[in-house]
Amino acid sequence: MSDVFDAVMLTLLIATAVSVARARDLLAAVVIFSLYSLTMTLVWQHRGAPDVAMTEAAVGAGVTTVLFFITIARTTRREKR
Amino acid sequence: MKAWSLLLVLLVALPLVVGVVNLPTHDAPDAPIHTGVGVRYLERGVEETGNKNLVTAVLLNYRGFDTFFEVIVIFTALAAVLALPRGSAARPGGFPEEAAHEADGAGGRPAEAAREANGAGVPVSPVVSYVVRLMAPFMAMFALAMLFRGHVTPGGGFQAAAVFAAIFIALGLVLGPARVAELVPDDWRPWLQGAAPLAFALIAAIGWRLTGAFLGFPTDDHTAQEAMGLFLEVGIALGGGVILARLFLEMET
Amino acid sequence: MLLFGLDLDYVLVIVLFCVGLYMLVSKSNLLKKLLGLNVMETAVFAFIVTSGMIEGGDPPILVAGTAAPYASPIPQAMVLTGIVVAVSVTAVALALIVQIHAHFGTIEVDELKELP
Amino acid sequence: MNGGWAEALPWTIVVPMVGAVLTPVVAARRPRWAGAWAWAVLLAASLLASGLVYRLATDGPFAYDVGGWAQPYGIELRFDHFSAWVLPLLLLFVVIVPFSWRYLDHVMPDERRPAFYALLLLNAGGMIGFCVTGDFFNLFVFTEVVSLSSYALVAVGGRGLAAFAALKYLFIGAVSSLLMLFATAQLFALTGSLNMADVAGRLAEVGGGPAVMVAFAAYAVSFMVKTAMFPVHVWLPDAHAIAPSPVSAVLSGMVVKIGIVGMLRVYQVFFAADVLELGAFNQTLVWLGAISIVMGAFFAIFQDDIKLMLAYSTISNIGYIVLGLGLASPYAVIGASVHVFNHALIKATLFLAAGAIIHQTGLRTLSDLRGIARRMPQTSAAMAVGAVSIVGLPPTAGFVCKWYIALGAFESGQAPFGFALVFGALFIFVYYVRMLNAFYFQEPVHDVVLEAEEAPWSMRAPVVVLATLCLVLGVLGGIPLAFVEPAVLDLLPFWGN
Repeated sequence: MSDVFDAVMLTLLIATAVSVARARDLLAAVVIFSLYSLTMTLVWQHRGAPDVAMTEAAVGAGVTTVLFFITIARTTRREKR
Repeated sequence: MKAWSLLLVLLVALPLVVGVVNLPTHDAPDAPIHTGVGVRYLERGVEETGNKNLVTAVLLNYRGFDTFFEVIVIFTALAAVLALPRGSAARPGGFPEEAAHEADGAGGRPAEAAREANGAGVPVSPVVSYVVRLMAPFMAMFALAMLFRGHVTPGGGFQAAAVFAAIFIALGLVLGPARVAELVPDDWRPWLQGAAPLAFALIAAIGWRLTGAFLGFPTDDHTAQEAMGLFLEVGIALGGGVILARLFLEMET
Repeated sequence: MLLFGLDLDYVLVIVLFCVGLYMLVSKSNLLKKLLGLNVMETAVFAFIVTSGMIEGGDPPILVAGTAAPYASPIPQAMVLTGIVVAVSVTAVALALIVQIHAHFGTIEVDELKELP
Repeated sequence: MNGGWAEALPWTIVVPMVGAVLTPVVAARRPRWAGAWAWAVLLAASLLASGLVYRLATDGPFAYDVGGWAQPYGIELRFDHFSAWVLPLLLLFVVIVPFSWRYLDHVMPDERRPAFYALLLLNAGGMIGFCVTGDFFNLFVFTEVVSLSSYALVAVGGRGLAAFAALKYLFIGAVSSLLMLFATAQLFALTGSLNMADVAGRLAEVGGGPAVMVAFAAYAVSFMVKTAMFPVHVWLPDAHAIAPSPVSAVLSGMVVKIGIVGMLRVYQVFFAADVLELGAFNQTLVWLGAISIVMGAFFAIFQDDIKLMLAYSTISNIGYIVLGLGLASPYAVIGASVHVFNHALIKATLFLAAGAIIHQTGLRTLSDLRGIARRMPQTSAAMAVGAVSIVGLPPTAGFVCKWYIALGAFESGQAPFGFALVFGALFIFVYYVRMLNAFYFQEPVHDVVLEAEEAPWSMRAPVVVLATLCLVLGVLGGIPLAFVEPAVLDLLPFWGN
């Protein structure tokens, strides 16, 4: 069970990280990045670090994402090539 | 460009991989990390600090000095954002230093136009507004629970700070940043945003008086210890929350 | 998790680190670069948390219902500090990016370099 | 452990930090009070620091256990001969801050002053902490305080280009900090401890190996970025040139040195543990240092902007220090350690003098500033003293260190590098001669220069004081050399080679 969970999570981590890199729409990239952070949160919760998991969920996924949103609203949403 | 980037990444990756695969296996109970200084924290942490949550014990007691400067780091972020020039129009009369550099710096496209094109500033739907205002007190209670139970359960000052900031930010999105900024009176603001470092400095001085060591906690008096710890947590939650919220407000306006 | 004698968790962390580094060096968009930096930071935090794990361990919270072995509390405290530092750096970087956009009207490094 | 002047050790770090937090409070009504407040705080901190140096001079190195925890369970602060650098550092701040009072008039509106001075104090406090901490993770935290405030200080003066330079600095700096965190985590995984002395002991038991090597390399690269050595120097010129001049003086003179201090700390640990063969690494440092010297000097020659020229000259001087460390012979290392201080002094003189000229004229290129010495004789004279110092001509502060480093090169049988050093000095000579020639011997081309007035006294006094110190330390150059000698001789047996 644990191994299955690990395998799924680790795959998800790599998938989200690569999608952040590939997304052209910056808003989408930020949303995927928060998904990446949240996946990380689950992994840490699972591995005996609930404090870190909560902080990452609140600060890493929450506050950081909001700050990115504001910046995108004030700058641009498309990544040019 | 792409190829060079890949090459650089590989160049960095190789030594890192060599480094990590040669570390002791991380799960093993006899790894140095589980036989080093951590042993004492696990064995005597509760007795020495009164915190059942040893992460809190490490953060506030054993390595409180790190946490002191961690809250200084987020204060630095706020000072940094406040020190940056604001607005997009060049100041009439100008500052020579700036002008000398940037006289030829391409008259920027007005930011406002870009903003409208992105659809920012669209009014929030009434349902969202209602839900946010309804949720705010509950979120605040959740934050307080985290704050005051941080020594026995996961959570603590920083997590509470982030939730407090989230409340501010959510309200800011619904009511507009100006209304939220009014929640904190101008006279209090400089004190509140420095609450965390100031709490640390105060506790450090008190600890100095009580135990003779900077930031020392009286290990034999659990009540005093708990009170000091709680004071720090409240300071962190308050100061951290105000700073994170202020960062949002400064960037929004 | 061990595979072919390699500590897979650690290697995965390095992979994530490299994805972030690649974004940071190859992307032209400043926000994308900053996202890359954040991916790297999270990867390093994952490395630190992983290093403090123990086989079958509980969180280092000594209340009824948990039993030894416990995960090491120090790496967790380090990561908590690291997360706060990371969000501070991100906030400053975003404020700078807003300024750059307000002044030049673009946040693509390619275009910024071509300006006179 | 604790007791006596050692009690002042944590407060020396905390006073500037809390001073920074209180700056917005103090200056809530009158933003211009922030400058005076910052100056008072720095003065208080330097009093504490002189107490520390006094204790060091009488009793030798000492330590302080924060929170009273026995080591290695808490955080330890250590004050040794390399930490003594905090005193000159604070004194330089004390001179630079009054200069900034008037200078900021043309850089930012008054309402942003409290935030600016808060950043400056945080920067100072972070550097003090960095120099005295005896704990690897604490070192990382202080690095972040210093770096984050530096990024912001670069950007305070301008909009577009300044923000871009600051962001470039931020990206590179953040990666280097991350490498440092990674190395710290790796050392922790290897030894289970974060206290430097304890890590050294445990590493000796664990022995060497690829993981130890990678941790060392990660630290080395991280600190190289912070010092802006040759392959990773790209962030420095723009950032240092575009920052307001007092900030340039702080960044170029002091902030880049934390990389050197950090390197010395890591050396202390890894050499005490005796787990690595560092001959090859030292040789690399020697080469990179030599390349930095020549390259920095070479690019400086082609700059028309004075501050850009000074920024490139920083790269070349960092090259001298790194070369000295890499040579690993007593003379060279002593020379390099003292040059950390002397270069800070000289660079502060030059940047402040350049700042005074820019403030008075609004011009910043050599071709525009021709003939400025006629109208601003005192500032130009200070600039000339700084220039002579940095080239390393005899009666000035720069001479002693460079002479020691050159002696060290011959002493360790690496004569070619001694010649590289002399050659680099020649290059440097060329561009400073070009500057002095423009200032003193060319006809003014700009009307502003013809009407320029000497800077106000609050800007002139710091410049003159610093220039005088450059001369005084040239004569009394032996004092700092004698001061660091015991520390270097303690360290050297482990140095490899």
